[in-house]
Amino acid sequence: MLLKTEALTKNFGGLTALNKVNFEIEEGEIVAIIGPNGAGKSTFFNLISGFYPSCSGRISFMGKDMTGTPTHEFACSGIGRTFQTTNLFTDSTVLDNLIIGYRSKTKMGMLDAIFNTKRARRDEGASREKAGEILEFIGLTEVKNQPVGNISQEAAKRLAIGLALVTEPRLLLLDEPAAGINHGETSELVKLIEKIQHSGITVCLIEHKMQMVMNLAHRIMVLNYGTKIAEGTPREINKNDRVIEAYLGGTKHA
Amino acid sequence: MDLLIQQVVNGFTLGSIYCLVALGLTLIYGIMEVPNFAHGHLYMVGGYVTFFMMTLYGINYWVSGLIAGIVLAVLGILLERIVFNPMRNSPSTNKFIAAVGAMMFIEAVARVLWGSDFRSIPAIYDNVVMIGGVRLTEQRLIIIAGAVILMVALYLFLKHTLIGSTIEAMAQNRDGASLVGIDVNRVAMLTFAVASLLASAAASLSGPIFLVYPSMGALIIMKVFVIIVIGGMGSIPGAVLGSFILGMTESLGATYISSNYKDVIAFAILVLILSIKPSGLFAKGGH
Amino acid sequence: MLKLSGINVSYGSYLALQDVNIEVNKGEFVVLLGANGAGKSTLFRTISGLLKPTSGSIEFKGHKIEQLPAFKMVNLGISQCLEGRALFSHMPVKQNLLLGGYVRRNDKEGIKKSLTMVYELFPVLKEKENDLAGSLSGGQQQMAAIGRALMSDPELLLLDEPSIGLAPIVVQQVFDAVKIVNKAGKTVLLAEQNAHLALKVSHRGYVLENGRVVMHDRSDVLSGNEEVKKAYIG
Amino acid sequence: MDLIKKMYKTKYIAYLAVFALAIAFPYISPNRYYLTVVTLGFIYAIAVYGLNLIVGYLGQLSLAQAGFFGLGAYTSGLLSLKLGLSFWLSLPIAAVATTTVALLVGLISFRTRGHYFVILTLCIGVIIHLVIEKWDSLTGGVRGLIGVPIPSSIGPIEFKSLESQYYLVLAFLILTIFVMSRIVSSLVGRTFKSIRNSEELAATLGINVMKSKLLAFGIAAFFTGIAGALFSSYIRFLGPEIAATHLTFEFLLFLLIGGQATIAGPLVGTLLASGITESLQFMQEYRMVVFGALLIVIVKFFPGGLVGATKSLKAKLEKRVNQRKKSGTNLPSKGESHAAKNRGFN
Repeated sequence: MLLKTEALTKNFGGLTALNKVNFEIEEGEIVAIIGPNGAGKSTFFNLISGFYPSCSGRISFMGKDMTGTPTHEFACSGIGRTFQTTNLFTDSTVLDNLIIGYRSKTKMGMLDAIFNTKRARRDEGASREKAGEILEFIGLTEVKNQPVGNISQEAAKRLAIGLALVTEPRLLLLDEPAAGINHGETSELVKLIEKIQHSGITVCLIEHKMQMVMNLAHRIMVLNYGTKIAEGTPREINKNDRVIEAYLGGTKHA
Repeated sequence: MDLLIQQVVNGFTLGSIYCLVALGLTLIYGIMEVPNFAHGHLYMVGGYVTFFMMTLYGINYWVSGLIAGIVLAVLGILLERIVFNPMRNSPSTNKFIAAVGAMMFIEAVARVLWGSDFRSIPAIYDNVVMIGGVRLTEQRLIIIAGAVILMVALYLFLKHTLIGSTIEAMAQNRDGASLVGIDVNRVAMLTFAVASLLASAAASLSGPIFLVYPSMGALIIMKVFVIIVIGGMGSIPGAVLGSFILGMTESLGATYISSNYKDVIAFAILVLILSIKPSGLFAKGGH
Repeated sequence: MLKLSGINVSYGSYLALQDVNIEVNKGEFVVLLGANGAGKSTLFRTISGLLKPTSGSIEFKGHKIEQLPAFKMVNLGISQCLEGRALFSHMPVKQNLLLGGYVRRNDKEGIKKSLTMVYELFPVLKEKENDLAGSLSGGQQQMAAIGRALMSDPELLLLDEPSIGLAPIVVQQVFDAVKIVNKAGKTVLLAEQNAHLALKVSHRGYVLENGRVVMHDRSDVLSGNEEVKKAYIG
Repeated sequence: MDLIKKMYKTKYIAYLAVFALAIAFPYISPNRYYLTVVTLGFIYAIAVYGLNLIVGYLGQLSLAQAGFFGLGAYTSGLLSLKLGLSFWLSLPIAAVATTTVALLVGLISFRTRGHYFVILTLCIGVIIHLVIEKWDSLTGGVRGLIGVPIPSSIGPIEFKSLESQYYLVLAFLILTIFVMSRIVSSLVGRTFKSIRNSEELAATLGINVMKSKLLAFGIAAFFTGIAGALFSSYIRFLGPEIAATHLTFEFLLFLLIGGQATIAGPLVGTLLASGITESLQFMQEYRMVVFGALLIVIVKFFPGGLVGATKSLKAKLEKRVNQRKKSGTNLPSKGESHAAKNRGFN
């Protein structure tokens, strides 16, 4: 088991955004989290990526207790993530984004920088190499010297995934990767996600596009009002009454 | 015991002055999301206008204060139009720096025009009254009473008039304010006018006791920053509470700890508070 | 009544809306369907003047309005509820509603009438009129937002995803109320992801995908459409 | 490829020319007064380089810098006056002491964000200033410290003359610029810039934001401390006003005039601003009036400062030249015109 949450809970003021969620992610699978808007999906992501501290409950990753560790430790332990609103370093180029993404794997410090030591040059080289490798993987080599503001929305989505990949994660969390891109681009994205899984990285995604989720995911967790209301294979979820109710509001078939 | 009561009253006087300045600063912060560095300097200019109205033109103290208030309201509006409105969409650091620029500018103009001398607004209410065995000058009572009246007036204006409530509405949700048809530019000007008027009133009230000089703005603005950080930026009750806490601490601290370091006390409190609670004592979250 | 022709909106180099043409007639209830990120909110913010289009025109009752600032729209008769509601959360409900009538502040009688009307539409707001808007439940907040928008006595009501984060039963209530408002003569343009319910209450619908209008038709036709079913109904 | 080589060559020649000018300055300076002004400008520039790292590269508006400058100056001044330490010992001690205090300050202030950070650092600056002013028995209070000794000679090299002190300061300035340019062009500097861009994103990429911030803060304070120590042995009189926030604001102005987040900016801005005001005596009275207004104009219209403005002008010219070259064969592609628009936008 790669990631495990036990009774994970988060309150904002008086509002319980996530309520005692138990969930497990196995190594190598693609898991999807679905649910109506405001169901707590992003909150769940923010907790398991260490972006917010949880209020109660436990998170363990590869057997290690991660509860209460700072954000950057999550990334260093191998959890990479993207954001719903594509989050990039907007005043740098595509390549520079990826280079900084590899920073946590490099060791050079201030003195290395000042004296331009062997280690500094080696780290610099390794970062560029890794960035190039990822560029190739996400298919953005051609625009590598473009400022991020100049690339298309779809390329920006790829870059955001690339930025998470460059940290060499074991588990990749994708928050609505297909929001705002069209049909053709979505199927390209599906291919990319499958490619990521084949390269040995476990993927967990939040997505609204049902068709995509049903095709891609091995397992689905459904959240509603911060609680887990169902979990299972796409086929099981499709038939689950509680899920249909949550989505359609009582009337089963229109 | 008498000394203690005396110092408590002094603390109240000081707190009243801080409060009038802090209220304006917190109102401006609410709608602009930028601590207005130049706010203390509006207080300073208010002091000078009152002083010159009285000494040059021989105008009555109260009328001078009123004229200063109006002049400052206009200055406040100009400041909003020339500096803050054009910077509205800039990064917050840039807004901050622009405010610093405005501050340097106003102080420098004051120095050029009026020199660096200390001046004192002529005191007309310097009789001493005895209340419960404590000796008080009338002016101190006037400061406290004046501040309380202005605070109540501000409260009524904000809570019980539709125009006043637009200020709060804009602070709470700028988009929401636009959507109900509130002209956010006009509200911004109104807020600067009200805030500057309050600062000017603080200077007119305190002028006969404290002196008037070009750098008086720089010191009070930092004290008032401390206050709104303690009270939560943008919070009105927080500003009132923070003002009196600081006024009292300074007054008692100067007597019982060290008068030499009394100005350090305010800043030390702030460092202490923010070391323990990085988002301020009464933070609403955010920012 | 409202006519958008060839609207383009971009953020930097990202084209959020491309050549959008939409028309809403007086008295109609029109729904705008689209997934997250399809451009619904962008479109609404453009109509209400919070965003400026890069090209194209918006006409309201024959006047070009695309360059007007947001606060002037209310005077013309367009009132909007934003996604996220944009309430004044530290103010009592009643104060929120009264501010909704800000543009007719000299018409004391009219405001009183509108307030009564809003309270009739959403009795719970009357009960909670002295509570802070931020303390209400999600559904009540949505009602307060709609109520506030109605206080300016608009001719056109824009509603951006009122169903977000609400329980199905509450969504039903909200939609029923909007239906009543529409029947009372107010034109409504509603943006929704929740196609199922929205198509039930509306007359016509537009489907927005990646910033383009890909389909528009009568609501009953749309709800029978296989593609729409697949994409928005599940 | 050729173009790039040529560009490097012109840059190289430009650097050499500036360096030669700096070396020759004491001999071509029309009078001793200019030499004093430029030396002082260099000292301030070292401090402004520190501020540049924090404000320009890390994106945090710290207003405690004059406090650190004063701390460095007083530490070095007191050590040499009261303990008779040589400048060569008091300078490094001052730099280390300033860094240590700064790290403590950073530990507290970097837990806060946004406006709280700005106000907190401002208040810490004020505390340092007030303590220097009030601690009469140690610092001489408002009277200040008089007669800080000049740097003792190293072997045959003496620092009695203005020229020799100029070269001493120049050496430290070059060292500062060298270290700063190495840092900002390395991965360490990229880390700072990423934090400026988005702290959240940097943290989710595994960057220890707090550690990086402290590092930048520490380096900045180190050089500010050196600048303070140089100031004390050069001016030889210390008053509490060198730690006042006014000086922080002036540093900030120098930085913005020159251009934040550039390597040449701090030097250009400091020399220009301090040089002009010092040489035009009639400006003295109106100096701050002009500076205040200038600060507003700069942040509004030229947030990149002089160096930034020159860079974007150069980019524009290059683009025009390139387009003219291309227009013979084909029209500029759509992507390019888009790119141009975007750059203007940022």
